[in-house]
Amino acid sequence: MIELFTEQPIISALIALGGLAAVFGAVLGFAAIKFKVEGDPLVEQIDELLPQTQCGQCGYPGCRPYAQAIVDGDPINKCPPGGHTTIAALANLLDVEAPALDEEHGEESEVKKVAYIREDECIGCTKCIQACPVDAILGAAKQMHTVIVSECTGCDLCVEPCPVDCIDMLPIETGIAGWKWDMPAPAHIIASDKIPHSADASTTKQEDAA
Amino acid sequence: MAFIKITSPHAHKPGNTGSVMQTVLLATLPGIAVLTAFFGPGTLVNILLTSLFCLAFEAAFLALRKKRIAFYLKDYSALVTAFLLALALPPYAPWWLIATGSLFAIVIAKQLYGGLGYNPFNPAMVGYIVLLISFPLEMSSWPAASPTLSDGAQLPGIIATLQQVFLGVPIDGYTGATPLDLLKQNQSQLISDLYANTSAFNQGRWAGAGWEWVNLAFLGGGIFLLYKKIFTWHAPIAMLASLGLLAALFYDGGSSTSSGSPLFHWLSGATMLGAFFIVTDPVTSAVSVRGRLIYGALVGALVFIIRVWGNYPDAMAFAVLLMNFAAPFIDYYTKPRTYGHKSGPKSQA
Amino acid sequence: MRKVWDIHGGVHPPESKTQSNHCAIASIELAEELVLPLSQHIGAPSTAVVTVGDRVLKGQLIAEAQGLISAPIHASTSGTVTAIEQRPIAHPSGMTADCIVLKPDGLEEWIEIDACNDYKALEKTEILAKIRGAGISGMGGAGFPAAVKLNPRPNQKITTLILNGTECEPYITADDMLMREHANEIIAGALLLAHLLDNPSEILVGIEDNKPEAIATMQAAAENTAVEIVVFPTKYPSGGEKQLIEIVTGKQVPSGALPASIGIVVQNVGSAFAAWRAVRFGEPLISRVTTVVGESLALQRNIEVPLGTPIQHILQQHGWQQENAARLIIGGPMMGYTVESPLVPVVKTTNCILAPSRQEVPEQPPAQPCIRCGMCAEACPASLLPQQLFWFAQSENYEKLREHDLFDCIECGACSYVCPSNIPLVQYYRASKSEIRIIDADKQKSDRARVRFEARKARIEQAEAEKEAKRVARKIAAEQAKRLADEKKALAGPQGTATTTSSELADKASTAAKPTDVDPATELAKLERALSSAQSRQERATASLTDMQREDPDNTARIESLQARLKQAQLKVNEAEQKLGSFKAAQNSVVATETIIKQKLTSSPLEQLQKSVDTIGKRLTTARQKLAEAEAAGTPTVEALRQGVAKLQQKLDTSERELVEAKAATSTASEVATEVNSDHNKTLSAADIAIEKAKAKAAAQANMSDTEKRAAQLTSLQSRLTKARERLAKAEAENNENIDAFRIGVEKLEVKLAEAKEDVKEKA
Amino acid sequence: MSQYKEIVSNGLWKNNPALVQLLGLCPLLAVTGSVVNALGLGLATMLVLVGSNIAVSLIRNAVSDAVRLPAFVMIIAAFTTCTELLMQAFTFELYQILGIFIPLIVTNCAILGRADAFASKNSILPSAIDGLMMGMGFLCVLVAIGAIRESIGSGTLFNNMQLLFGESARGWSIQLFGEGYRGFLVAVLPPGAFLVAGMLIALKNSIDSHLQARAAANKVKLEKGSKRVRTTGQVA
Repeated sequence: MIELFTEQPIISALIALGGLAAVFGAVLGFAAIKFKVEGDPLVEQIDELLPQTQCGQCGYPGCRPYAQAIVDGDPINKCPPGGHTTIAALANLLDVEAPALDEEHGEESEVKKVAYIREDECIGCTKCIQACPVDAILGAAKQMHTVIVSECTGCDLCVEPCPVDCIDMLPIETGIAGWKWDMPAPAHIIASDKIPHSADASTTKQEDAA
Repeated sequence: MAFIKITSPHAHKPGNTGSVMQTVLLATLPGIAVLTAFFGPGTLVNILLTSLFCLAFEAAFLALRKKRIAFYLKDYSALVTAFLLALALPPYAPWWLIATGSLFAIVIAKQLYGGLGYNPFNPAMVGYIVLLISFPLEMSSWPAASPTLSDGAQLPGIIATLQQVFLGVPIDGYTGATPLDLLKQNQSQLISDLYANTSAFNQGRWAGAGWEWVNLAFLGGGIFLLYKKIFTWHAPIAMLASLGLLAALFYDGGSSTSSGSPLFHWLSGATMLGAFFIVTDPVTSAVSVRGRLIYGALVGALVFIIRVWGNYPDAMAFAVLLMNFAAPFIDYYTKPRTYGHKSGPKSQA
Repeated sequence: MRKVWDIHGGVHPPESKTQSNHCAIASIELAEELVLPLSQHIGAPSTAVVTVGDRVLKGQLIAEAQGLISAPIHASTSGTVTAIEQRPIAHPSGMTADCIVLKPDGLEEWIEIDACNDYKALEKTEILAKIRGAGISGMGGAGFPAAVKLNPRPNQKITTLILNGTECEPYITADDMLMREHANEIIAGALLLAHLLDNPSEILVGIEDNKPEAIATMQAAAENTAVEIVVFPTKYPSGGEKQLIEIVTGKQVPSGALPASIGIVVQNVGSAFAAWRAVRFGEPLISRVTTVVGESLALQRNIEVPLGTPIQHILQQHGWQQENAARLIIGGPMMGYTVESPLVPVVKTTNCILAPSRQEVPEQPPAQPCIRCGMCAEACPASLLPQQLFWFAQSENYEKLREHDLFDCIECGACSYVCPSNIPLVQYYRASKSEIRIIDADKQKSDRARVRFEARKARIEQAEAEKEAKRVARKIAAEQAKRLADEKKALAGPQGTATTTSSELADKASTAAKPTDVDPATELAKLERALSSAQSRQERATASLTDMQREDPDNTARIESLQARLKQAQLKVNEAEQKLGSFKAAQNSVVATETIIKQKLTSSPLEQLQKSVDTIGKRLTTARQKLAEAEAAGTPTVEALRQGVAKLQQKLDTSERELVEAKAATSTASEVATEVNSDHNKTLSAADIAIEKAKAKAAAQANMSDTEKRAAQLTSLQSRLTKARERLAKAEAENNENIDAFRIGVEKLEVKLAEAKEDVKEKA
Repeated sequence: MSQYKEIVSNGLWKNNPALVQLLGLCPLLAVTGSVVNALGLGLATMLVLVGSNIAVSLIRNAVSDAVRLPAFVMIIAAFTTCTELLMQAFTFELYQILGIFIPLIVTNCAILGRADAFASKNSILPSAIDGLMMGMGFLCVLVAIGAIRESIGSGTLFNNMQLLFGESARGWSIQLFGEGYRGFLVAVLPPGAFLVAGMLIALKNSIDSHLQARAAANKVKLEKGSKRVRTTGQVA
């Protein structure tokens, strides 16, 4: 037996490899069944990062379906309400490079908006109530409706169904209490070198002025 | 009428980065003077050339990056790099060596990382090490200090210097072993014998002719910077302490295998230049007080280890670069305790 | 001499205090217009209680506090309210806010004020109300309503009261001058506050050593009182609340907590002075001492100025060279903010108006790169690492900013002050702080939106499911009702026994019961009568035939006809007899089927009931589990689940009851069956009685005349109606959901009764 | 054909294993001291890449997921051994110079990466072409780095080519800076490899950004927000 192996190195190698393959294959197969991961906590984590406007601009009915889609390989740049902050957070979570927002899904809005119903024009059709994904509109049939501003995510899904076009998207007003300091003008790091020439020229001008 | 709108504070302590750098440059002057006194005008030529090259490279790269050249040159940081590189290089080094060193220091080590404040490694040391590992011959040919010159020989004049630097005309019988070289090559002599028999030592007082005075001059410059509060005492003192401690531990009374006394280590090679001008480089060192103590102590330990057991006679540059790597790590674990918090770093995820 | 501690970091900017503290606190002439913002403090803005055109007296309440953290506002002088509108206010944003505009009449007519000679005679709540009512809020700069701090939670024992006379900011000397001139009142105020705080063991006044005159007067005033004057070296920012606490007590306020959590309350000396004035003399806070300073002014000094005075007015009174001033700063040069318009008014927190010349406060040169020199870290009084914070703020790494305790930054500006690269560090921190707050708020909002969206989805799904369930239930109910009707038809016919549903049973029963559509008893009687009449006719026919044959044998024709009649009669009798016989046979078979049905009934419904009880039980347990889970998770569906469980419980109860009843019925029914089999009665059970009753009724009805039947029907209808009415009343009382059905039932019964009555009348 | 075009551009430029995916850095940094070394190892890697891609593509439907990676590694190991034996037979000196880096091709992540990412999902022909193109891209970068390092580090180009192409190639060697060139040792040492690789990546990125800028200028405007759906179901 041993003689055969020493005399036939090819056969012995094949047997050894085959045996190893069988053993490891069995171990791996067992492991694959035994340690199968159920569920996908990643979906939860992604859902946490999405802005929960439920606006559907990503092409999915709600934030969670989109989170699921991202797990399944969809690009992470389809969320205009979240904008670059959300994309950056997602990229950070998934450890990929942050792409620019896919504008086919909409533009990132600078100012946050809320829906506002011009109440004397409202006919009480309840269509906006049915359209609101977060139940932020109060009202009943043939009664005037109104928006709960604190709950409105600004998704504007209620605007289109309104038969009398009495819903406006208004920017959220920040009074003196909501005022905040701006970041100082961008510092001179390498990334800022990529800013188009005009922007750089303006900072240069500032420096000149200063 | 509208008034300008600006964040507090409205008062500002006088001084800026440029003036800090200028003070540092000022503090190198005693060292430069002593180097020139002992090794001739080579050092001055070095400084001149590195300054020229560094400023040129800096300006060129700022232009490439579309930055305002005058504004950034005014921070004097390129000049500080130039001075440190020049002081680290052996005098009378060929011009192309200096140019290459400046290129690596300014372009690769500094501007490619984003310029002042963003470089993780000390630019002067990067330039120095690139040269050291690429051109070991040129980099190890230190001139002999004036007291050790053989009879009749004298320091080269300015003409000879320029010829050596630009045309490669060698100056005869001029290079000599540094005290650190001598100690490294010492095989059989007791330290006391070495001191007695070698001109590099017996012409000097504590740690070899010329070098001890160079180091003392840099120490003086460093004390001046401490007095000016350009940096805190933590990193240099920790570095000198750990170097001295290790030297004392391994001194063994001066046998033939001895690694030299603490005094010898303090006053030879680039110890004081490193301790007060390189270890204290704020950009590449640790930031907190504890961090600087650790950083300095580890630099000192590495200097000793490489000097004694490594392949190079001096080790300042390697030690500093190695610790530059470790600086962010040290920062992370030496975050000071914030007011009103129980312990230091609270969430070390 | 009390031990004082040192704080980490700090800077020594030029003090620049001598130019304003050389002369006594002065006053200036009244401005033409006073502008009193509704928000001069931290917390909710107050609401105006005067209207445009009202004449107000000096010290009159013109705006009320809104909520706990708020302060009222009083008229600074007598005059007329000319407007309540948006005016620029002293705020770094340069925005406008609601203000009450007052046009002074120059009479200085005081409202009636309520002095108090001995505050110790008052209840503490009364004193607090006085302080609160006087609108006193922190005068050092932040403007936290004083009364809130003086009313610590009951579980927090205040051991140390510190009056802050530090005034560490350069230029400002308002507290210095106040202490020099009103030392006695400040000490009295300190004792008053101490009294309010249950006499803390230590009452300290912290003063920096660069105010020797103030220290001397304060020490003189504090002699023989519990108040101790603590003097410590000058260093910015010793006057920060947390820093002062550390300097005089060596303790640090835990991050994110208030000083009260370690038993300390800090008040500005100005607040103590104002509190004393408010309690002792009843004067509300309508003026304050402000330092007017800066090289663009000809005169630099401290003035006592009515709140609401526009800064422009003050500056003009001090010889302002506007063209020489690049900025206007409210507060000191370290933490003060610039204002865009000189029209902004003095408010309760305005401790300094700094109008520097261009040379005095030069413009900041552009920022150079950070070289991480660490000077900021050395200067930071909170032991932060400002250079790291700057790095992370620049890269918008909010996670790291939090980790590096950005929110412990007090924005003192020491780091920016020392920064050799002129980086506006404080602005980075302020911007990052607001950004993080916004992100947190957005996160909260998005979490809420997620919950609402998911709740909505769940609700819609549930509604769909319910609709579907209802549809299915209707379908099943319809089928069951059909079955039930069939069975009733099958069973109620012959015996009137109440049974439950069972489809095969119902089929069999209905087929078996078909011939018995007619009342069997009546039929029997009819047949019997027919037979007897046929028999009597036959008898008569036979009798007449024999008579004829005996009396007139020759009359063959007659005899033949009589014979034919007889034959006919005989045929009829036979027929009747046959009919009767077949009917009787049929009757027997019906009874037999009934027995079978009864036997089946005894078993199958029972099993069915048992099964349904089991399934309901199972459903109930799962429902209960779900409910527990939901309760644990606190999901909003908890209520719905709870209702579901309750319903299931009800169902289970009724099913169980039915089961028990069915079991009882089964035993009786089996008895009945045996009885029926063994031909008739031994001990009569309820079912038997019912059967007997039904039989008797049927028999009686069969024997009854139409009139009697109708009368019986009428009474039964009447009794049903009363019962139905009773049920309706009950349903109404309980507000049962079937109330409509009951009502309709009653109406129908009433109609039927009316018809029956008419029927009876007609027949009668 | 567009599929093959895509594969070619991916391998050579867009998804270059060395410059974009940064795979196989170990040989990239270790053996690019001279052109001949780089070429030798590059060819060996390409050979293994093509072979393993074909083999993996062949068995892709027969291998279960759990044993996928071991099987691929086995295949790659087999091809590497073949290559090693071939080099031993034909270019023994080069084989000796490259030393451990030939067997280490097994662990070159570029190869396993392509096997797993491409060959295990595609049929034979595309897999073979993908292997060839990826190998070619890798080879090109290797040779480029080798050329730069050799010329800076020792002042020569195509030195010792006879190791790969036989004696006739001995004369290919070029002295770039004359006999007196001292050699810039850092370029030949590993740090030089990092520096040169970094420069090449920077060069590629800058070319890409220029191309992108040009493409962006010609781009058709997208309809913004065109892909929206309703999240609130049917609106009656």
